[in-house]
Amino acid sequence: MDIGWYLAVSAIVFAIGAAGVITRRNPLLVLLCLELMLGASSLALLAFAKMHGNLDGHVFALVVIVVAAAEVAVGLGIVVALYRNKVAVDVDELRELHG
Amino acid sequence: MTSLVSAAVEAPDIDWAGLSPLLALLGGSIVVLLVGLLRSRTARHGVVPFLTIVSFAAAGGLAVWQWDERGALISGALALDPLYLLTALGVAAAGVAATLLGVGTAAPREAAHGEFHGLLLVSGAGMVVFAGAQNLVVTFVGLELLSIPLYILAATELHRRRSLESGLKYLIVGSVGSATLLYGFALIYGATGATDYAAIRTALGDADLRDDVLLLGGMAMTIVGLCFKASVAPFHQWTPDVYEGAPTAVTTFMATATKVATLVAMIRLFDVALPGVSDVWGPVLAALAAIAMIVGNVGALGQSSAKRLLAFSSVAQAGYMLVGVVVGTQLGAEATTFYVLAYLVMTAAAFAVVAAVEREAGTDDGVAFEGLAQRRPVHAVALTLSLLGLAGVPATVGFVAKLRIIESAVDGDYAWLAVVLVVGSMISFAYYLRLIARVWSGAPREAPTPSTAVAPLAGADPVGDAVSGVRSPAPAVLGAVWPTTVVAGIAGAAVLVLGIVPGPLMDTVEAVGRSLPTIF
Amino acid sequence: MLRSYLPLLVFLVLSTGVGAFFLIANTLLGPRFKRRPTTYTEDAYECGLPSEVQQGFRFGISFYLIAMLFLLFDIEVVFLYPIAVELRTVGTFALVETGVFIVLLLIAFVYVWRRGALEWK
Amino acid sequence: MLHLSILLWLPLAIALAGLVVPRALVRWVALGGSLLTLALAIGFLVDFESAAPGLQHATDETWIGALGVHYALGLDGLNAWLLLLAAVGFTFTFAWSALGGGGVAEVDRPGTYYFHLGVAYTGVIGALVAQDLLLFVAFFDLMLIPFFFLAVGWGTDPPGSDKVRAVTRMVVYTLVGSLLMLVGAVAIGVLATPDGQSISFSFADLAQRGVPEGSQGWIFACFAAAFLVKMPAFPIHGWLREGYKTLPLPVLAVFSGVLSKVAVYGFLRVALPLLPSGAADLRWVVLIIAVLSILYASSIALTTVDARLVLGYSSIAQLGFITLGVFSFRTDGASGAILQSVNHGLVVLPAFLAVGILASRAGGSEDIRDMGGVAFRAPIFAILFVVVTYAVLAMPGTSNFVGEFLILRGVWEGASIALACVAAIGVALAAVYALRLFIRTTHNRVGPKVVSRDLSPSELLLLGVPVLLIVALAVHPQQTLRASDRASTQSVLGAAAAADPEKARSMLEESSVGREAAATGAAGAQGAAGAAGQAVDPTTGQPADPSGAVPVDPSTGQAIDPTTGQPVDPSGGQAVPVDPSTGQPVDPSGGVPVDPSTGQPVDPTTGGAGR
Amino acid sequence: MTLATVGYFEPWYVQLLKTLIIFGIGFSLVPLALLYERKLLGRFQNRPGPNRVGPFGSMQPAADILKLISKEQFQPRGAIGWLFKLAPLISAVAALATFALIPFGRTQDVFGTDVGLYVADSNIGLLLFFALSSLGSYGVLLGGWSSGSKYSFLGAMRGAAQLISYEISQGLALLGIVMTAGSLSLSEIVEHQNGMWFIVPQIVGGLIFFVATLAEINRTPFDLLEADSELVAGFMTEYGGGRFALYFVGEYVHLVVAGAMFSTLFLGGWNLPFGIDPPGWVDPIVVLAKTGLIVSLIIWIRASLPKVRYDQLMSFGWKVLLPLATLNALVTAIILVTLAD
Repeated sequence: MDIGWYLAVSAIVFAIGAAGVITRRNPLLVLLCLELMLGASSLALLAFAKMHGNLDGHVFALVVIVVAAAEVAVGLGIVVALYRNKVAVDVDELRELHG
Repeated sequence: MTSLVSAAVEAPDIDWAGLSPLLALLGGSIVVLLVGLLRSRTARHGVVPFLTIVSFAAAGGLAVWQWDERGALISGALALDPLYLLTALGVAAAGVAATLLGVGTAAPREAAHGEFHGLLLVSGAGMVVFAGAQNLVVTFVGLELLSIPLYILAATELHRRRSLESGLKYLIVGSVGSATLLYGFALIYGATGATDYAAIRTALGDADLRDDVLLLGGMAMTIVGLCFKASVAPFHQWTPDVYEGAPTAVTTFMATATKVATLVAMIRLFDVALPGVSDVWGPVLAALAAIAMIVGNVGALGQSSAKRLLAFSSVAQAGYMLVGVVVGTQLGAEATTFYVLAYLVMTAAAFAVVAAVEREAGTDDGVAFEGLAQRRPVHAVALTLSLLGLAGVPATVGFVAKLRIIESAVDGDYAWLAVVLVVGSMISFAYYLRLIARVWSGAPREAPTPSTAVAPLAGADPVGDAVSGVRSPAPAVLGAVWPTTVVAGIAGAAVLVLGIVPGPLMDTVEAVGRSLPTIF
Repeated sequence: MLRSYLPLLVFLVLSTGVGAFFLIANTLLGPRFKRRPTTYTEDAYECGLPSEVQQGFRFGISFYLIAMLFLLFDIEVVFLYPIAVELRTVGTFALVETGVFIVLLLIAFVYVWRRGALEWK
Repeated sequence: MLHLSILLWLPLAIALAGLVVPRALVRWVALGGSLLTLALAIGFLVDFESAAPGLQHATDETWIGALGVHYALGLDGLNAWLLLLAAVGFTFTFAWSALGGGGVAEVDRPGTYYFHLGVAYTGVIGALVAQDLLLFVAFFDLMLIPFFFLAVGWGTDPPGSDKVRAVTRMVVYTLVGSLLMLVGAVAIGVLATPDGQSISFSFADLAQRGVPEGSQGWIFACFAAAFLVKMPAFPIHGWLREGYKTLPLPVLAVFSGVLSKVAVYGFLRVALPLLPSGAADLRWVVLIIAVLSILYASSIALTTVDARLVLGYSSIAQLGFITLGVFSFRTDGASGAILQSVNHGLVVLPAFLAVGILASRAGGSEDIRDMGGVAFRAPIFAILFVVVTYAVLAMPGTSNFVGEFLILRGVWEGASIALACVAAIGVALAAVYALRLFIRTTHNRVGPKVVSRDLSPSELLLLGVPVLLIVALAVHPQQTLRASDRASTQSVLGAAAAADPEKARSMLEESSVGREAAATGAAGAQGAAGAAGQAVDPTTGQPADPSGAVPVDPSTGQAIDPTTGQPVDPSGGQAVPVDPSTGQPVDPSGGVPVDPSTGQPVDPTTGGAGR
Repeated sequence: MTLATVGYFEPWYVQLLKTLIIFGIGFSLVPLALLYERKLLGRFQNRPGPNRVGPFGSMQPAADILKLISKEQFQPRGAIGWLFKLAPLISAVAALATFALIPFGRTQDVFGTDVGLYVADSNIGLLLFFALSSLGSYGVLLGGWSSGSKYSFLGAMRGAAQLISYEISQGLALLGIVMTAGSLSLSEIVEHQNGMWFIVPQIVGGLIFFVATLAEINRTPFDLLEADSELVAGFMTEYGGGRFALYFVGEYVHLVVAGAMFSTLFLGGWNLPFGIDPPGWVDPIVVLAKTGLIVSLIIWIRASLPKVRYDQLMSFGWKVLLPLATLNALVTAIILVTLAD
């Protein structure tokens, strides 16, 4: 299969993820969208690994999986802590800080 | 898949001595984590910070020990060169400062001492990896190893909503940056077929990839991702919020060590892997640097919170530091390295004072600094020196650093950037001086009592500090002040001494330029 | 290569078909009422008590904690599999790596245990 | 040769000592220290040989090797008298602060106060004696910072604003220029460095290497911005009103009297010699700014009712004159500028003290409408003040008159007659506002709150000594001129040659200092022009005089008379003697060998730097 | 009679045919297992079990299913409609799909064509197994969550927590096998047990896997997903009719697959002990027999053991099985490498 298709899919998924991060309010959904972005990158890496016929992309993708997991774990932890502080979990309502 | 399972794997060479700074940090983090589990209060409150400092100091010491060594660690994954060792030194210094500033504060206590300090050490290790990486994969690993603990650390004050918010914000923005960077890396890999910096350089030399869409897109996304990390405008929006919300000790570490590691990694990536296409990324980075200088300095003008002010100033400073990367010369690499180290010292001093004020007044608002000169002269002098240094006044290390940056800019045909830089510095005087004026004028105020009591403790997990069976009562003060005095005093003195006698540090940094033979 | 997964695909289609058959057959065979179902049939099961269920209830932290622990340890498993396959080919180096990895895993495990994350509440 | 270092660091040492000695002793330690420094400065001046070329008491150590920054100090005709001015100015301020009087009570937190003054003192001396560009820039920036702290800690809120805002504005304004100057300085260093050589910022090296002509324009603009803001000049004086109102009077006296002169010195030391063609290109911009400054500031000084600001705006006007003198690109103009700098500094010190005394008699108000009739019971004060006033308005007979005359003559000859005429209006206006200030404060109807009493002993001392100095200088201005003539000629010559070679030649010929100095200066001029790489003969690769007025023989590299075609001594048209032993052409005036490959005479001033 | 080389595949019609056959066998095992369990439980409890419908009650499963699919379909007011309907389907499909991975014998020569006795022999078969069985937990989670009932919801949360907790141990327990066999392909693993079944060297791993599997497929003593005593019927509380039947099907397919997988991984698959080497057509029978044995064992456990408490369940999984499985992997690795040198 043409490498372009993989890249197209990965680009689309990445774009969906990025759009989600920007537009979504619920931090859990934002985390999911982040996963999409990382997943898209993995796909691109694997496609390129196939194209170049070396293993670097595979190794990279494996690393990305772990990173994604760690990020989600941390993200969940913070979201839970926010829940416990009886905070509305909506990124738009994180207004305590000015930005 | 077939290739994956049948690929021959050979055991890589590992230079344990060269790796030792890294190992000291990682090993330290494990020890600290486990010691933090002990029941004894002394162990958790005293031994853990002490061991943390020992680990950081050991990492720094080992880096000095390895100073004359050159080569590669783990089959070329990491470079054993001055950049790597200087980063280890810088991170060690920042780590010691952050640990000291954390002594007795709420953050380590709420995060069960071991965790707080262990994460600090792991993050430090990540920075060293990030700065030493010679490979896209290792770079990414280092980046995440440094970032993820920082996300947690930012949120360690579990009962302060701002802390949690800042952690979540940092996580989301940081992860977006990481993902973007990763995609950029993927595209660069796609364009060149290699993840190794040296191989990428060779590939770029072999084929004319100047107009390759993959490479251009990859570089663009890489730049964006790195700029998120280094908080270069316009990717800086998270910085003030996170700096303000995170516990000050963590902010100190974040502001100093992260900057060191990120800038060094940028030097390495752009000047080692991608020097051949510097005419492509150079103008882009230059524009970003200029934007960062302006946005950071203008943004800082309206801030009353000292932490936010320093956050915006760090955006501007990131812009200054970027100049050395932009020009892509040995001179530039040296200038940026020198600036980064100078910045580390100055910022550490500033944040130490902020921490002290925060402990006494319960807030970091500018008003709380009034009369500091009478209350705490050492802090006042240290803050003054560090802010003057950040502004670039002679006789501070900031002046020499700025001098080098300007020199490299003029030398690298980016004189306009130097002009933008000084215009930015000029704006920066307005807010630095305002804070300094607050410190030195104003009625000497009695040290105000902390405005808010800290909520009772418990960890994120169901047990929290209850592991020990001890629930500490809400503390009356937010921690002792003496550690901040130590940090502020030493860092403030360093700002002055290095400003008057910059020779030794400058000679040290010169080794950086020599160790990067790929650029001129 | 992909052809070898063709039977699996067919298998999946078949099982989905059978599953769908159950659902459809139930719709066809089951009694149907002309009128709208009463409120009582629509109530969630509460042993006869009035239903107090609302959407969006929360649940214990422990579940989140388990989810996070799972994420982390499962990733460890993911890492161990590739090296397990190649363990004998690579030999001592892989053993040392695996050893270091597992020891780190155990340290993390001890820490988590000691901090009480494994106590179900 | 550590003498200059001692002079340089002594104030700082005193400042640090002030931090540790008991509170009651601080001011005496500070005063003693400043007197010691003054004595040392006088010693240097006495030791100074006006006739000797080159730097005296030179020191040269490497400071930052990697950057080519040297710790190089030296004394010559440009800075010797300014050094004395600085010492006098700071001693005056120290004494005023320590002794009190003129509305100044005992300083609170004296340790820190004198510390900042000491740092400023060191900064000013450093900027004056630095012989390395970056060292100069560093001290130039540094000397300003203590004034920020002095204003914040001991200043007063100006009307309608607060002191932090005001002083921040002042510092930001002045540092803008300074930072631009930093860029310019680095640019000079980098651009002047030939390939393969290490970078150096020493004035001597820079003068020899020269900056490419194309870059000189913007670099000069950077420097000019720095110096003009510091002076300040007309469109960029926004910080002045509030800044002057904020600073405590003793501090303001030294700020106005001494610091602005460092900017003038900067033009003469850095901007003109190193960037001759840039200076020539932008000469008219600066000249017009200077004239506008004179007219604008004079008219404001005429109308303002604030005694302090009268002096402030008169300073702008005076510095406009001084700038005119510098940019006349003539020896007399530049010497006049230096003389006038010293004069103005000396005049401003007692003038501010007088304002302080007046204000203290008028219930603390500095509004001249609240004063008046102070002389009623204070004849001594009135006498001393009138001397100061005469000096301000440059009465013939005062040294100020000599200075202004020299400047106007320089402008007349060197720049434009029209400009000199317009500038002369400023002289007339000065008489009006100075007399207005004097009359309305000391004579007229007694002000509502005025309590007229004569000077206290300390006030008498403080006012008397500067007045004596003014008188002394009026009697004997030649000392200054003799010392500065040679150096100022060298300083402006490159720029003069770049601007108008004919005038440069004529200036040398009529120079009052004599042939010897002229010869040295001419050599310097040619050196500067050649080193700047302004025009390199394409066939020979040798630098040619860009102006064409002093053509260079391509075969020998010697200057040739355009009319006769014979090699000439640029100073007097005599043939260049050749050293019989080496065959090298020798500069007849000083036996300085001329480099045969480039045709450049080895500049005796730069050659002397290492001594 | 050789092992299929990687990438080998039969003509498409053969593939289709064998898929149909294996699906048929697999699916017909569901009522069989159902009946077998009820009969066996009856015997354990000293009663006959179902004996009315058909000869010896053999038509009981058919009657059950018929009854279920002729019931009224309803869903609670708070339910999320499409998820509520989809969830049981996921559960059943995921369970059935795992069946496709089990190798029933060596490659046979059937009418001149080499036919692999499996639906799909992937070189990452083990990973696929984990992937597909994890999908099953979605069925549980979504079903309970979409019901809009608190019992369902709590049951689902608990169920999901239980499933993922034991999945780690399950994965770690198999590491020893993977190391020894050096492959993730199920048929290669079976082939590797030609001399010695893995249950002998990997007895610890086998036990852990067995226990974890019990929890994974929701059998006593770990059938906390239903938790009749506290949570009515756990995540299935709101289900009835055909949808409930699907969950039911999924559960029994899981039972059979668990048996088959354990025999494949630890009991040597189609290999027989003591060097007995029967002709190829016996292979499936051997596999099925071993599967039956394990299924019987699981039913026996159900008949004998009481249910554990939920906290006991979790701590057993995390505090006993997980470290044990990790150590097992470590020890296996050390032994393997030392022996190789």
